[in-house]
Amino acid sequence: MVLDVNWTVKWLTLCAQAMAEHRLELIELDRAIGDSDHGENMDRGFQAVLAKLDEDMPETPGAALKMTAMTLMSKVGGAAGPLYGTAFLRAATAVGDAIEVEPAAWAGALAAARDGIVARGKAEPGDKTMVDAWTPAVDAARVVADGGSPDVLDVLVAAAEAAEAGAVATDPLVARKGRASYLGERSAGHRDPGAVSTALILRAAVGAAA
Amino acid sequence: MVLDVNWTVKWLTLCAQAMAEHRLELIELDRAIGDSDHGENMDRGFQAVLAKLDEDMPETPGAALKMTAMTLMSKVGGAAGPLYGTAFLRAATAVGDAIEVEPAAWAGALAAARDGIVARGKAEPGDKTMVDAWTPAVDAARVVADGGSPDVLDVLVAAAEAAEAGAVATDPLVARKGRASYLGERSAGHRDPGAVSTALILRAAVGAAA
Amino acid sequence: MKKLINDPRSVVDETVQGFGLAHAGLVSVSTDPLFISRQDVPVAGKVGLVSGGGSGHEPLHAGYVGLGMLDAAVPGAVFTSPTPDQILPATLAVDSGAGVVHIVKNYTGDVLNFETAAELAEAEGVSVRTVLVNDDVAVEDSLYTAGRRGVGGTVLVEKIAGAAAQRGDDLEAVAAIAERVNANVRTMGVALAACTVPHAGTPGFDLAEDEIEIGIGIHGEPGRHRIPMESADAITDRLLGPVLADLKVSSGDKVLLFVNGMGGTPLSELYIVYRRAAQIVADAGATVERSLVGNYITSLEMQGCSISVLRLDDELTALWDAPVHTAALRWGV
Amino acid sequence: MKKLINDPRSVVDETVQGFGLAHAGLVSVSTDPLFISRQDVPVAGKVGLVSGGGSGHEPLHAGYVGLGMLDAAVPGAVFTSPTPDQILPATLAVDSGAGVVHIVKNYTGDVLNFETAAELAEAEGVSVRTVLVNDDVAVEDSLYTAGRRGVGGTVLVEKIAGAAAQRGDDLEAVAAIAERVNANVRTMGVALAACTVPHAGTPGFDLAEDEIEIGIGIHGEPGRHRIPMESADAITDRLLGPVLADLKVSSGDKVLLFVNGMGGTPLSELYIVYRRAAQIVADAGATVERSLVGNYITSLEMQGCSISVLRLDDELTALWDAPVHTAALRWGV
Ligand SMILES: Nc1ncnc2c1ncn2[C@@H]1O[C@H](COP(=O)(O)OP(=O)(O)O)[C@@H](O)[C@H]1O
Ligand SMILES: Nc1ncnc2c1ncn2[C@@H]1O[C@H](COP(=O)(O)OP(=O)(O)O)[C@@H](O)[C@H]1O
Ligand SMILES: [Mg+2]
Ligand SMILES: [Mg+2]
Ligand SMILES: [Mg+2]
Ligand SMILES: [Mg+2]
Repeated sequence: MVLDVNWTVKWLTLCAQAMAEHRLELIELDRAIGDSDHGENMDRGFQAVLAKLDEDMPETPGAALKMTAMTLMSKVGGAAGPLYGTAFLRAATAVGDAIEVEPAAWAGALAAARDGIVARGKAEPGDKTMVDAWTPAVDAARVVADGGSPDVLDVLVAAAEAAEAGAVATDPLVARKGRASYLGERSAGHRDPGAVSTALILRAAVGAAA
Repeated sequence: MVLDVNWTVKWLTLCAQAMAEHRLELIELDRAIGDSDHGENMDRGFQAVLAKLDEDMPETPGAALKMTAMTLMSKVGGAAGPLYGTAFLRAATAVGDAIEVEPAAWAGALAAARDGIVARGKAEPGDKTMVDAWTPAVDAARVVADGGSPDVLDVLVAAAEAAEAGAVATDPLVARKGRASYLGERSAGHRDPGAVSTALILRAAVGAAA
Repeated sequence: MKKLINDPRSVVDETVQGFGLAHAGLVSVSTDPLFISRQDVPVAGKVGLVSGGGSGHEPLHAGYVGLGMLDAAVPGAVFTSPTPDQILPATLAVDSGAGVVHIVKNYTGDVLNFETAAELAEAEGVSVRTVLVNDDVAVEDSLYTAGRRGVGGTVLVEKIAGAAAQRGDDLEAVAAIAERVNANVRTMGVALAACTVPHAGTPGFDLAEDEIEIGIGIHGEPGRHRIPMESADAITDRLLGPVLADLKVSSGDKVLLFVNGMGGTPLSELYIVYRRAAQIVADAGATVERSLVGNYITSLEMQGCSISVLRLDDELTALWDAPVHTAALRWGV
Repeated sequence: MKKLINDPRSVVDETVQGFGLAHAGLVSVSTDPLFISRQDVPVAGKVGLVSGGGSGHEPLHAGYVGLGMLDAAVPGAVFTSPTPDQILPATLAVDSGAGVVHIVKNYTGDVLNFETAAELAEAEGVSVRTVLVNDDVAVEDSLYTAGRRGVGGTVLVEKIAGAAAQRGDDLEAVAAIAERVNANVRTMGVALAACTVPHAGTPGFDLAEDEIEIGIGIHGEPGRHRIPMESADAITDRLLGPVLADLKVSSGDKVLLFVNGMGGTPLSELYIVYRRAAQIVADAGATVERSLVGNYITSLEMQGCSISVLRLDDELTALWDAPVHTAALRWGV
């Protein structure tokens, strides 16, 4: 298994599928502590990515990630659009024009993506945002990637599992960034929608490699 | 038992009581085929009549009826205000300045009231309006009044019973006047609120004589 | 029932008080009897324009008091026409000697109360002409009933007759212009959800989640037909069809297209309806010369809309465009 | 969910199309990317004013495009900020060389998308100043969070900054006026019933028949506290207290008092709230110099209102009074 452009395209396709399937769930999460649009936004964005893939097949993982960044930036809107847009853009820059992305490079790309989100959104871990899924994912990916002769599937699995755990761990938090922060204490007891969509994206990465 | 000013005042007081008690019922009837205000309008009007009686006690039945006419005209609004206002005004004119109203004169006053309503509102019997309670009441009162040495209580009872039956008989009618006419066939199957308030008024007349 | 009110019985008084405070430079409020008038009535030499009716249709009528429109508005209780003892003093207050036009929506209650007031005003030496507005094509068999209701067209009659009075037309001429507008306007409405009259406490009718009422009036009363929910375009077709047919709109006609919200419908939805309505009018070969979209004659928080079409001629267009300065309609000044 | 729409996904496009048709003489519509601009942009020598945000707040922002207010409005999906590829061309379209002010409501999404667009515009040689509106006093601990939201004050910022641009102020001066308005306005809102985002299909929050949400924003999101239903006067006190305290309104101040409907509340109720609010302001020794009552920044069909107070000085009052000609605000022209 290698992270080439076929994997990347399959990943993005699975992301689109996941957003369509979980659209209502993400809307419902956003309804509780936000404005009921996260599922709609992500679904719209990834459907647009699919349409782009139909038009023009990218030649490298980096090209696919960059196209995704630009598409999300221009189709998602809201907070999630610029944040995911920046994340994919930084990941694209990190992988450069490699034909195949090595495990360590992928861990680095995830870190770059997370750093991009933090740079734009200024959220810290614990603020109850997507950063709470990205940060444990980045850490877990790096641990596996830094081990002896890592398998890239293990890196992807570690990231997905950590992101999922990170999303669940947002439940008790009081939001300090994003729309949920307006709710104050009332934001506790709900899962952050952006953390959940992050987990879906990273889980799709595993699916594409399976 | 005679129809003097005491009876008239007691009648108006019982009218006010009846409108307050049946306020919601009249609203509910008007809700079905009108605009949900008949009970509120009648209640407001007769409360104002009570207030006037408190200020200034009339000296004859005719004076009491005239005061009622003016008050309903200026406080009820809607269709019912001018119609009941005209009815009481015509009745006041019919009884003149008599100290006691004889049975035949009362039957005549009721007829004058009904004629006033028809003159203003142009409704015919069967149009599903208050006329469908007034007309049988007038007829029944006249029959009793025209009989040998009539008891005025019998005149009042006959009018009330006929009005009540007339109100019930509006149920199957399709409205051709007033707000209910906009509903067309959908007005059938509902009782006309103005016919019901007419019956309440004529029933109160019996109560005042009992 | 959840409403931003203090007491169902003080709703009208407090609304008018708030209105008077918010538009203090524009209107005066008489509290007993209750009516709202232009600051500067009577306007010397000008025919006075008075309208009124039940409350709950805001901004109608108080929102249309001001230069180029009404001289006074007389609010009744919610959905209940005002009484002669309000209408008469309003009429006397605005009469400059040039006479007064009563613009009356065709409902039994409004007609009877304005009729009495007009008689009393004439007895005091004021010439009164009454113009009945009856533009609602949802009312069928109107010959055998109380006739068609006055609905959306009322706003257009008040604006255009107001402009005629403002430019100095005499009593007969102002009444004639008002009649002409009424003769050339038709309206039909739909409700998606009923409104609740404060003193009643329950909605005027009950609609299931997938039902709408076609042919509603403006008093929270049920409509003529109840049908399953449809798309905005289908509903627009259903409303506009009878309007265009009854008005006999044909190729080359110039019209004013008015999409009115009933109070509880988002403006965005009114524009979706307007979009389709404009297409249909264009398909009929007519030209939309002027438009109006918004909540201008409402039924409390009812959800739904009405569509009005007014056939224009050059004079009506010019009068529509004439300056108006009221709380709810303002341009040219 | 019952709405006058055709398809949840075409709501914004069709609304804007209808808006463009209804106000054809006033605005132009670019459909791809979607934005609305004055007919006559770029206006030679004038600083351009661009605002935008999620849809569902109509008439904001498209309703404020025109002479003396915005040069362009950029609508996102319902309650979702627009994207840089809409904001950038709108910015380029209105720039006459004098630069462009972005008026941005302080939400993470709006801030980020406008930020990107501003960067791209600067890269194309257009000077952009961004003014964040953050007038919502319901947001506590704002130092440690995303900060206060931009709500009702946005309308006032757009009107007054628009007048400054129209009279010929330069880029820094227009931005400074906008900042001054924002610094002097505070707002707080209440919801009696939630709205339903078309693509979501269920209300943004659930309220019992006897509950209200205090401290709501304009995105159908839940508020800060949920309390039992109260009278209009009590609710008004509850909203206006924090507004006056935070703005430190004191005796002798002159203010603009703005009671805004959330879209589904009858105008009559807004006047009942206004009545009480005007009393409270008077009790505080301040003078209401200007007022605004109506549905100016909404949340679809949400029931409720917000109250804004803007402290005026002579220049702000003059700019408020300056002519404006937009679909939703018009005077002096
Ligand atoms: N400052 C921020 N930093 C990181 N993530 C954020 C920030 N603000 C919001 N988010 C994420 O964005 C998600 C909401 O996205 P979405 O609903 O699409 O946008 P909006 O909040 O504009 O409606 C939140 O659940 C959160 O994870
Ligand atoms: N033309 C008419 N002639 C006689 N009675 C009428 C006429 N129109 C209406 N009514 C009566 O008035 C009643 C309605 O009164 P109300 O609800 O108070 O006034 P509104 O219809 O103006 O809301 C009807 O039930 C009917 O009995
Ligand atoms: Mg959201
Ligand atoms: Mg009624
Ligand atoms: Mg009524
Ligand atoms: Mg959003």
